[in-house]
Amino acid sequence: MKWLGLIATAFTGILLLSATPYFPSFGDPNSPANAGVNGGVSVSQYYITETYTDTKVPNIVTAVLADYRGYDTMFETVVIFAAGVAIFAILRSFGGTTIPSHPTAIDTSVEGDHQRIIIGMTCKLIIPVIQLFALYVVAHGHHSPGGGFQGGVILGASFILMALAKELDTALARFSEKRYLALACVGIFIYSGFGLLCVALERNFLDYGILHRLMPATDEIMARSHSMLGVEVGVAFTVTAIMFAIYANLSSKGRLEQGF
Amino acid sequence: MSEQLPAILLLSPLFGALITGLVGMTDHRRCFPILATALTVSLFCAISLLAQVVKSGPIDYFVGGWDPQRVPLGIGIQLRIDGINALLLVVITTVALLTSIYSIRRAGEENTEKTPQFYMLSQMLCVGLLGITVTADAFNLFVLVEVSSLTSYALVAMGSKPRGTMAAFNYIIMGTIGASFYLLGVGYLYMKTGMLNMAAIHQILSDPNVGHSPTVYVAFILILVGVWTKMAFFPLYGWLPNAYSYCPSTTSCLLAPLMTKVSVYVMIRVMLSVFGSEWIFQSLGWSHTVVWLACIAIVAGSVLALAQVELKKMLCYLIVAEVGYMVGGAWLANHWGMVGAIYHILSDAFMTLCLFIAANIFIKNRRAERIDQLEGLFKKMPITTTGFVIGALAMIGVPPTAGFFSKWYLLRGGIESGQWGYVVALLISSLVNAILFFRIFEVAYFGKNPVESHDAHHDHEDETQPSSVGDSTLFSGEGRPTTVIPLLITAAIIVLLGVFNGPIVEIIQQALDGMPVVGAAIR
Amino acid sequence: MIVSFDLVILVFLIITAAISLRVRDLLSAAMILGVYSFLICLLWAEMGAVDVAFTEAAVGAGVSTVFMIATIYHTRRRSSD
Amino acid sequence: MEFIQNSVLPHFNYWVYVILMMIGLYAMITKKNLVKKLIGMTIFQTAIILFYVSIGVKTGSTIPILEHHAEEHGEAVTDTGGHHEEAPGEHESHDSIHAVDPDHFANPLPHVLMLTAIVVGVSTLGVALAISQSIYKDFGTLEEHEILEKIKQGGPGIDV
Amino acid sequence: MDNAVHSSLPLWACLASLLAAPVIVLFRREPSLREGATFVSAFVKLGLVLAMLPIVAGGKVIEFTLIDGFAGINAPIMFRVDGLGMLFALVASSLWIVTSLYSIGYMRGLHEHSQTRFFAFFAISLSATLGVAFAGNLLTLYLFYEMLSLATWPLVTHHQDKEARTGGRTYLTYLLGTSIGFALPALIFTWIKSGGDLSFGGDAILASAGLSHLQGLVLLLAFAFGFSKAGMMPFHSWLPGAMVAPTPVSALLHAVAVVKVGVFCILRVVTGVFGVQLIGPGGLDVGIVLAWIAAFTVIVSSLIALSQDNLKRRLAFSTIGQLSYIVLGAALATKLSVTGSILHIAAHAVGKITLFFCAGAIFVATGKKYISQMAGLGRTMPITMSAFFIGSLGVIGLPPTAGLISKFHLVMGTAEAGEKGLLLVFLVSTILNAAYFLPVVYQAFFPKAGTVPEGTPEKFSWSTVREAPWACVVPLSITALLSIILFFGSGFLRELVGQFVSGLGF
Repeated sequence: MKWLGLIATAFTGILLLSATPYFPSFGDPNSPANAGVNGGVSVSQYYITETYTDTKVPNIVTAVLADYRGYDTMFETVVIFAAGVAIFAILRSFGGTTIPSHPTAIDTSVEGDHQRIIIGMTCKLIIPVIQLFALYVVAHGHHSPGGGFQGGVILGASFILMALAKELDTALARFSEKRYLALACVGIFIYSGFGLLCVALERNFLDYGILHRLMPATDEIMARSHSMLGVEVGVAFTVTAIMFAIYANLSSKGRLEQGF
Repeated sequence: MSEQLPAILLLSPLFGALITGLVGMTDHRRCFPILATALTVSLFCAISLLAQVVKSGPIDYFVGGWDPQRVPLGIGIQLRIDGINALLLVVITTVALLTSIYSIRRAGEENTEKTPQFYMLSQMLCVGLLGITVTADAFNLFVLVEVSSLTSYALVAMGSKPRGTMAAFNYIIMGTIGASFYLLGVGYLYMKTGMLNMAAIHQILSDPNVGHSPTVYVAFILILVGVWTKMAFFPLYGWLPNAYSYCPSTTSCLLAPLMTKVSVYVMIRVMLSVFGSEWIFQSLGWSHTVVWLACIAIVAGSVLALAQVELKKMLCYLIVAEVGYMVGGAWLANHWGMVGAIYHILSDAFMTLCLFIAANIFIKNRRAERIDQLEGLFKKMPITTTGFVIGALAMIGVPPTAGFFSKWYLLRGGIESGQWGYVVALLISSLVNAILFFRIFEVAYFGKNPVESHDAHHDHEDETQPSSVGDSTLFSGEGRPTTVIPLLITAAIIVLLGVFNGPIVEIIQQALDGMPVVGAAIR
Repeated sequence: MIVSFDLVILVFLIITAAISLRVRDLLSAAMILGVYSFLICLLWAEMGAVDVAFTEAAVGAGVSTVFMIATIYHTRRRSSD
Repeated sequence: MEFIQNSVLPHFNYWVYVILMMIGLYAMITKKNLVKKLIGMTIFQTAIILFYVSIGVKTGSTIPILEHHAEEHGEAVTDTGGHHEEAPGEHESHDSIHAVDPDHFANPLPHVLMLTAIVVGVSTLGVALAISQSIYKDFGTLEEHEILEKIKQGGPGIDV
Repeated sequence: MDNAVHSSLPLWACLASLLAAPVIVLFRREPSLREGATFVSAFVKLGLVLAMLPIVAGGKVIEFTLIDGFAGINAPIMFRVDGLGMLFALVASSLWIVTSLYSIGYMRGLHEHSQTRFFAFFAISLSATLGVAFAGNLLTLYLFYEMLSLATWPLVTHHQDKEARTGGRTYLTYLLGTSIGFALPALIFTWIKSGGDLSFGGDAILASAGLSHLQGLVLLLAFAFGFSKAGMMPFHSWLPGAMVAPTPVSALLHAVAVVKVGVFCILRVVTGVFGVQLIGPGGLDVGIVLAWIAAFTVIVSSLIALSQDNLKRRLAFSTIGQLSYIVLGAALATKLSVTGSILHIAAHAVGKITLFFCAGAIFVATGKKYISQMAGLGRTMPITMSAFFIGSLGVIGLPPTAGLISKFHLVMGTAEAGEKGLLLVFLVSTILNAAYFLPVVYQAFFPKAGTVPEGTPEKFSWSTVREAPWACVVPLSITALLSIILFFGSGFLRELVGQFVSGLGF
């Protein structure tokens, strides 16, 4: 196996390296990817120059992510959702042996309790800030780095932190299994719902422009911008829920009680 | 509304999955109606798309309204439905629907608490597969491949068999390598062309300055190896047999017919609409090498199948051989080879489904995992075995089943391109299939240890009295109607697909007119 | 883009990747993988890919390390290779 | 030396990505511990992401966010709300767009793609970790050779 | 085609027995009704075939396209009834009636198991046979050919014991192996060479395809070995292997359906695919190779038959030899030899079925399988042994049986082709035929002292007659008579065949 692996790896490596000299130079602004082939249309140049006209969103990445390639992003969210469902399907075990609800393995000592208190207090202080920041990241994705994914992961991480600092049950009390699974579904519902609304208004799927009919005082361009925020929120819901779901299942072997 | 069908096609199972997630959590019995509705809507969409395509040519759908009239091509994501993938859509939805009927009670038995999750995953798998089939964007294809892969990892790992989980892990590793290679290949293409839309890439690659760059060659190799890993082409097949034979039966019915076939379609799609057959067959000139690889795959798959004692394992190795058929056919570098490969995708999906359903019924009802445990099945389960026999005959290639005609087209392609090795491999594999399945028929018909001499039983069953196989006992060994009916429908489809292969091949040819297969330049 | 910065990070990337695969203690390996993720996140930020860097920081260095540790906690910490 | 100058230096990022990727691939194929395999997988995937991001780099460019640029033209981008001076707003932004120099910003497309890839990566990792936990439950080990040994022997609950 | 009549009669003739199969299964508890269904469908079938006879005899062909959808293959599933097909269908459907009668007697006499299955698959096999007879193109022919192979497998392995299993294995291995391995590629090659045309109507498919000599030879041999039901050496051993089947099945295999389908296919290939001009010396001159292979088979199989003590095995090897006559005649591709070949299908069918019925009747009545045990049998089973004698005459080709007519044509055809060596083969093989059949008859009626088994009466008298059940004896008498009738009434058959042969363009 070792030799086979080495040969396969070496072979692949040589193959990849053999093409490297023919690459455009690193950082070349005129490479085909950056500037198109032989002065033809370049997708990326279009994005840089026209995004603002099309969508009024300054963060090009967000605009491309949620509008131009919004279809990709929707399925990316579906991938996350699928991962959540998958982990539930693989790991979740119901009933079975119930473990005593108090941790015995790690910290019964007084010293442990002290640590717990310190960690607990710190987290109490820090978690609201993290969550606030997460919401900011989601909401401000149009203007600064960030968006639904990043915000969602951070929000999910705040719950993970809660579970780490106290106990899984504490976090689950706030964000129970039913809730997070529902939230994950709702997230994708929001995303695809935006798309479906467009279909209902006789435009193509995810063609947000038409939604200006439903949004007061917006034109097509602003409708795109607002809808992007909407789908980002949807993404954030799903990501938050699933990140926590994955953690909750992994840390408790799928029992969802008394994780570490 | 009819121009929105491509979106509805995909959204229907997606919403089905979400609603299952919300509603099914509390009541497991509501899962199946949701699934059936979602898939029926999808099937309806697929059929009407096919009708539209046949009537008025390929359909282009631009998600987000970024169509080339407004913006340059490739800004948004394009979906493209031509005759070939319209057919595939119908096949995917039909197979999924049939499997869902099969799973009505099986899913509940196999994953008692996780029935809704099973249904959600299988619907998302359909979303992924349908999406792969319709998309015309190289990167979007990767995302959808991941949707289908992740769900299939989970579906494989859901089973209670320890070996199944281990197989799922190997599947994840191989699947990730495959998908990553594909992604890397797309990256190489993007680096050279600046485009992700398949048609746009194709246009740029037709410029020899770009098309003959080593980067593009490496990109092609990467994509090819990636897709081959996903479809279990011969040296990269290692993950498949365990994953498909130790997973829950409903999963195997869903994955075995669809996953590899869709991967083969991806290869064909990449070959025809991204690189173009001219580039592949004329400037690359590897068709001989790949066809030889395919021959090895066919022969190796058949021989390995011959060595198996477990029924499902044997079927899995047959899939490996069948993949060889399709890869070889697609690389024969002529029209008929391609037609044969595409037609084989369709027919093989149903053949595999038929055999897997039957095998699963055998395993469930008679605990017969090994071939030698199948004794006397013809008597005990006549209907199920009939279905099995039809699937097996199709696999062997007996007319008028679909398997015969796909082999016919493939052979024609092989003879026309002078790839005699491929022709011989195909015939050998047909013969091996015949041996394989008649070995099973024999066991099922005679029993394991037949009576020594035929004088012994002349009196053991007097026909003047009611035969031992009376009405009351005839069907008692059968599986449930929900498992037998899909089997019979599949068997009927196999025959119908064979008998009426004309219109289907016509559609395929019509679609290939748009992207003709140009043969190799020098022979 | 600062080439020297780039180069330094790239060298460190290779080192951390190699170490995290060499170390037999899986917990350390996971931690070093976190370092690796963080380094690569720096690299991307420096390349102008702020969104990717942000995501990698949150996902790669953060959440996936936690996932990995959660698994290691419930399985075995020692690895044979 | 010349080789290095012509082939390696202009592409050093690509060389490093290949090295990282091969490290990951080698680990995925040869490591016996399943978690180690997954670490290899993570490295493998990040290497590909590194490759993509490298494509989009332009010397002398900045991050692909137009904010400061729009402000130059006096159009507050944050002013997205219900103001309905559509025509002038449109006009304004048009002016500003024409001033956008594509070379001034990094290529955003690879970034978008890689966001997706990162997310896919973490999803795969999560599922893989879940499967390894379930393997540990069944086999009591995460070492591949030990698992194969147990499968061969056919321990309790493992059908051969 | 101007002389084509469109009618769905061929389809119904073909379906008559297929539709009977479910009815047979339905009546599995009522043996009488079940066998009634067999008979009804057999008569319906014969009636339908006879209804087509006047049209075909009038020099027309009946065409019917069942499925016109195989766009890619450009070959519909279609029926086309011409003189050759008609003759074969006539033989098959009329002998089915007799065989049904006989099998009822045989199966009931031996209390065989699974009779329902037996009759059902018997009916399906007949459908496939008629499908082959009426096939309007090569694809349809191949389709029904394969269907026949599969439908007869349960019949061959009827006993479901070890021997049957081995026999069944050999049977399928040879038949499927050769048809997939040789016939299918040959079929596709033909299709490509002819530009997608596979139909038998009009000119021969490959008449203007511009084959080279080598291509033609390989293709012809691929077809001849591919349709291995014709029993050409070296792909003959399935036939003796299949002797494990009950006797009615052997009769079906040897006389009605299977082997005749094989030679029929070869005749079709020669006349319809290549065309007699192409086969003969005027064309590619490939027929002669096939003719010599057939001649080799004739001699060798006759020699083997001579050494067999098991009556059924002896008959089996005799069949192999006789089939090769037909192939030989076809391969020579002269007007007389092709006529002789076609006539020999009928003549041999009638003769060989008689012989098998006799063998079966002997087994039912006495349980004897070996020739050495049969001395003096004429005293107890005079009717059977007389029929056996007539059957032997038919196979050897002596008057007053139909065998003479066909053999005469064959010999004349060979002479016409000027192949002196092959004439010698005919001479030698006829002597060998006589040598392996006549001693059986002689022994039965005039046993040498000491060879007679115990229990055989010293002298013949009606009181000692212990014949098989009437259901066995009647059919064999009928077929024996038929053999004689065909001799005297051969004019009609010759006319039918002549119609067909004259259309081949000699």
